[in-house]
Amino acid sequence: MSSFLQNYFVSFIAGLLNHQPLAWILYGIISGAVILGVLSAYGALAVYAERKIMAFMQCRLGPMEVGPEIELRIAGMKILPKGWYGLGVLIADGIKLLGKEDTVPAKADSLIFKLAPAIVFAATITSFVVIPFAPFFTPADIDAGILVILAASSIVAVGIVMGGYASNNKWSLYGAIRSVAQVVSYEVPMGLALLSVVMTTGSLALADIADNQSGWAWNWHAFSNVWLFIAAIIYIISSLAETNRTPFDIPEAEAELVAGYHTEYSGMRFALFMFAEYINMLLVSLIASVFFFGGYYSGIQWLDRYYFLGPFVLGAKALLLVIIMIWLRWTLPRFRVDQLMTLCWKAMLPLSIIAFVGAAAALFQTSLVFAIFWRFCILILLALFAFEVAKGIRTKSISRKATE
Amino acid sequence: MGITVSKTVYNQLKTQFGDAIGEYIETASPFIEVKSESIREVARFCKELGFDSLMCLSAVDTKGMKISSSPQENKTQKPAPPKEEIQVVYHLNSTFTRDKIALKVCLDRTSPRLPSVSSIWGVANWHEREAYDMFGVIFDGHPALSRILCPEDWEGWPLRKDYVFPERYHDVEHKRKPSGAEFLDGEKKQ
Amino acid sequence: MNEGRIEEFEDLLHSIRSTSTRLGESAVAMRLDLMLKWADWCISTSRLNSLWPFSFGLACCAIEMMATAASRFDMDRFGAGVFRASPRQADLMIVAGTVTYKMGERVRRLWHQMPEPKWVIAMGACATNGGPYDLNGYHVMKGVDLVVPVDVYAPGCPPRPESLLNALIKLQDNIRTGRDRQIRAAWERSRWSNNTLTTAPLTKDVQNN
Amino acid sequence: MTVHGEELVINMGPQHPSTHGVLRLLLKTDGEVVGEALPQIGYLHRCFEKSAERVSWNGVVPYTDRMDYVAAISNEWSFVLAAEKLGNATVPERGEYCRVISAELQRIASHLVAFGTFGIDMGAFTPFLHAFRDREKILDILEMMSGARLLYHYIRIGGVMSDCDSKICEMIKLFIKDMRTRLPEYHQLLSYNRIFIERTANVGIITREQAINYNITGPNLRATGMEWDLRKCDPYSIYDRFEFKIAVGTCEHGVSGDSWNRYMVRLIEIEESLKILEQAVEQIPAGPISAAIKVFKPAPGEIYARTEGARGEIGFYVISDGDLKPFRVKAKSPSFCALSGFHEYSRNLMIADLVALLGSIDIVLGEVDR
Repeated sequence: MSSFLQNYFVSFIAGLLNHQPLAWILYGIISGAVILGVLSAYGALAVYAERKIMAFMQCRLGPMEVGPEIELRIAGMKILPKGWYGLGVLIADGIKLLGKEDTVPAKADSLIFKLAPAIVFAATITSFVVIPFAPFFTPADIDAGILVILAASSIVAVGIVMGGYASNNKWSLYGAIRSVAQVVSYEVPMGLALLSVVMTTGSLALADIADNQSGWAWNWHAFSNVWLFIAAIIYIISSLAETNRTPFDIPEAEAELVAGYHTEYSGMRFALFMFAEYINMLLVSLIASVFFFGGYYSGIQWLDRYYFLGPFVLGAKALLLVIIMIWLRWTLPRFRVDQLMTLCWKAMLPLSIIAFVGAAAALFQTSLVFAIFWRFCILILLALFAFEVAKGIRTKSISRKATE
Repeated sequence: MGITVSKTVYNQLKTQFGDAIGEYIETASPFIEVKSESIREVARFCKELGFDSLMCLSAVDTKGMKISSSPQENKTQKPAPPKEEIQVVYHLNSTFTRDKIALKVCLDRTSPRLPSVSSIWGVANWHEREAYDMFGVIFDGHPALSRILCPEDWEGWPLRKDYVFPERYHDVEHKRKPSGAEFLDGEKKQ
Repeated sequence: MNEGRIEEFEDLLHSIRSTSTRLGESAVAMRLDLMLKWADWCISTSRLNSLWPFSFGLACCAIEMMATAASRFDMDRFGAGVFRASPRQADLMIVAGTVTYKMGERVRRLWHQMPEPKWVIAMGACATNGGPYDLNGYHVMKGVDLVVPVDVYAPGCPPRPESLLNALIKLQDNIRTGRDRQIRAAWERSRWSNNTLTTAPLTKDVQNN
Repeated sequence: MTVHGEELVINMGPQHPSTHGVLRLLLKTDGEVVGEALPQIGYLHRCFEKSAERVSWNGVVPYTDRMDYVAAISNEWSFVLAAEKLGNATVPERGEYCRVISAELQRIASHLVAFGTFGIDMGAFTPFLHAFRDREKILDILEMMSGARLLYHYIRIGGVMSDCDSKICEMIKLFIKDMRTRLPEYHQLLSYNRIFIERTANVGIITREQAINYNITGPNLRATGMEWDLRKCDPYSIYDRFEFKIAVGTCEHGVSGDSWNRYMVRLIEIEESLKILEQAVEQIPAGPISAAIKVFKPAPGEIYARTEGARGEIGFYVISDGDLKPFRVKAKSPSFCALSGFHEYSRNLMIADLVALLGSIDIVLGEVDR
């Protein structure tokens, strides 16, 4: 059912061309181009968002003067002031990086060095084809979609190792080694967290998983069951490690490894690495939304009739998670390598196993009493969190009042 | 306080080492003269006395000094310039009693050489390397006596009074000549 | 030193331009030239709006450089706020502080590691001509332009953040008008561009990098 | 079971984001563990001692500024103190107060830089900018006092350059009030962050014996629990008039002498400096700010004078031969001493810990190489 739109589209083209395989190829090219275009726009915007959010967190303004020196007025109304809030950096950074000299260190393994960013980028992009963007629309509706995602995200690590090794730079090598250790470790709790959902749903296809969460927001996996709530948190934490974001950014830890595995990369190759990182952020956020936060369902039952809202709902959820990732990056310090491993193997892995077993147990208890009880547990957890936050805000406001 | 402490320490040192200890010279900050051969033993003894930290180790080149910094014994005489020599001064501090003393060793200017105290105070290691780098003072028994601030291939002892500045270092001119004519010409031609 | 490290893209532009002039004053050539001008404008505008500085502090001026990047002055407003620790990813080297002979060859080396196009701002009196260490500094290089080409000099000891911002804006103007290439070419013709401090094989203690 | 592979020699610096300048560390690593870290210095050797021999007594002061450029006034004071002791110059009361005010402001500014850069070393970028935002306020005050933002040349032989008038005092009072509310924010942001504590507590321990052996002074020594502050232990100027505590390592997290305690001592010292500032601004008497010295020409003699700078004991060994220029000036800088034992206390740390150790020692390379 979920591939209804896709089949409709292909048969439409096949009808026009009277050639079935060609229609599939054309469909692949078109959907790939659309995804790539959307992702490019997103990548540029994410860099801009990161710079702006970072600046606001640091009492700065961020890019301001970088843009057209004329105001944007629409019907006499001033929409954007001079400099357009620095929106020009979106384009400027891109063109500049394209025009930079493309250096390959003299003693580097040239072929692998050049291949690495492409592999990282391609592997990141690949996963997008199995994401269900709307009901009845998944670019490539594969039954084992989750396996594609897990496989592709492992290939990213291979690309990073290739880049770090081929650079012939000791700091890069360190970054590469750290990256492998990190990704290999964090895939275990991450996989278990995803498996809990797969078990609950009974399907490996992402569209089925999303469809399982239709209706009101408490049907979302994260809120349906306390075990899956824990799994969701574990997934979000390990996805930070997966994307090399603070506090897990040890493969490119600037204070320790200069720039980590991409120390020797310049120009477009570096841009590809950076681009892949931001896209990866979006990817893990999309997966988190699909698996735990209702996918393309808005959580309001009567809104879900409007299928065209699907991509926007999913996008909004994912972007919210991306913004949280940016927020975390500019707040938290970074872990040390061994602490990262300790956290993974001694805290997150046991917790994810517990969540997995719990989710399995919850499958047998489908009565209303239990359904209410699990959600009550989640409410308590959320309330505890809110209390902590409120405490923090209160101390801050007290200290502010003391000034006045 | 400082002066009396120095005096008692001087007396202790004098009884312990005899001839190796030179004069006790009283200035704004008094110091004790020590013969160069026995500086390590004296230093070790001072550490046992409680002077557990070496605040500063400095070398001085007295060439060209107009009037000696130590007060003249005979006030009626015209103040005379001191002997041309290299001095190494140790400023010690006690973290228990909060006392300070200073030891001074005078060395021959042509081949300054004395035992190292880096085994007694860890900090002396780098201070001695610096003294070697700047004055060419050789510390016997130092674990790795090499230049510390200047590059390895630097010539001369920069802080000696008769040091002549190099013309150029590795082909980079030391005194900057008026900016290269060809540079300006090139800009005009463009 | 002159290893012909000019960007391939610009080479391409020049070759197309020369072909177009060879074609004569045809309408196609004029249209092409206009397009190339527009492309040139696009590229230079992008470059000047995205000058990523190299986080490379030498001395006192580095503190002021940090202050320039920090909240009150905020270099990021001009798109120059992404400090990269790796020379490969930086466009702009701000030589913030005194360059000594020991450091000079490293500065040159880092400059070589930066990919073209690259620019240098000499920040402060020391980087300009030795500053307060001009007379008695036996170990101080009298200006960083003895080893790397300098685009803009920021005066002051240390320059105020405003002064550094001014230098940045000057540099942007230079890139806009194409003057930066003239400066670079003039420096490469000068006698400073090849001295043995930087062209000689590196001494032993540097090689184990 | 342990596996030992080949040793990897790796160069950290002279250009590296966390070496705080142009320090070069030669690391011999086995995987992530650093067996030995040998500091190589001299990349910023600016010939201070040679220059000082060739300029007038007052002309040395700007050069001392450039030694420890993060806390310039402490250096000036140390040299000026030595010169004044040699030349028997007296400083008027108000001048002393101006000196205390400027030095304490400078100490806070320096510790704020240390706080911020240590945050960057630990991967937290935001505290750095918050610290610099507050530092700008201090710079405003110091700029009103001296006319410069970073290197002041404010303390002259016999007094200070310009007055700390009532308007500046008002600004300082406002600043004190402001800063007292900022400190809890800093603690919230960094000091008591779980990850930060994990990273710094029990890491890079400098024992008291090591500290005394390598003559480490200032916050780094006090973090080992030792109450050693020259403002109390060897009082100079008018510090005996103010009530303040010597900040020592609290050991709230970790053991004494580790990175977290070294970091914390600095933040406590900011509070103590605020106390001194508060009292100084209240007590400041009327009168001249500087003794009228036309030509400073001290009698022949030699002296070692020391003050408590932001990084520890700054000492100047000055020899005069009765000339208009000092005959020899030797500067003893706390960072130089702290770095000289680095190979010893950096043994068997991980690379990330090495960064924590180096950041918490808070060196300034201008002072190490001079």
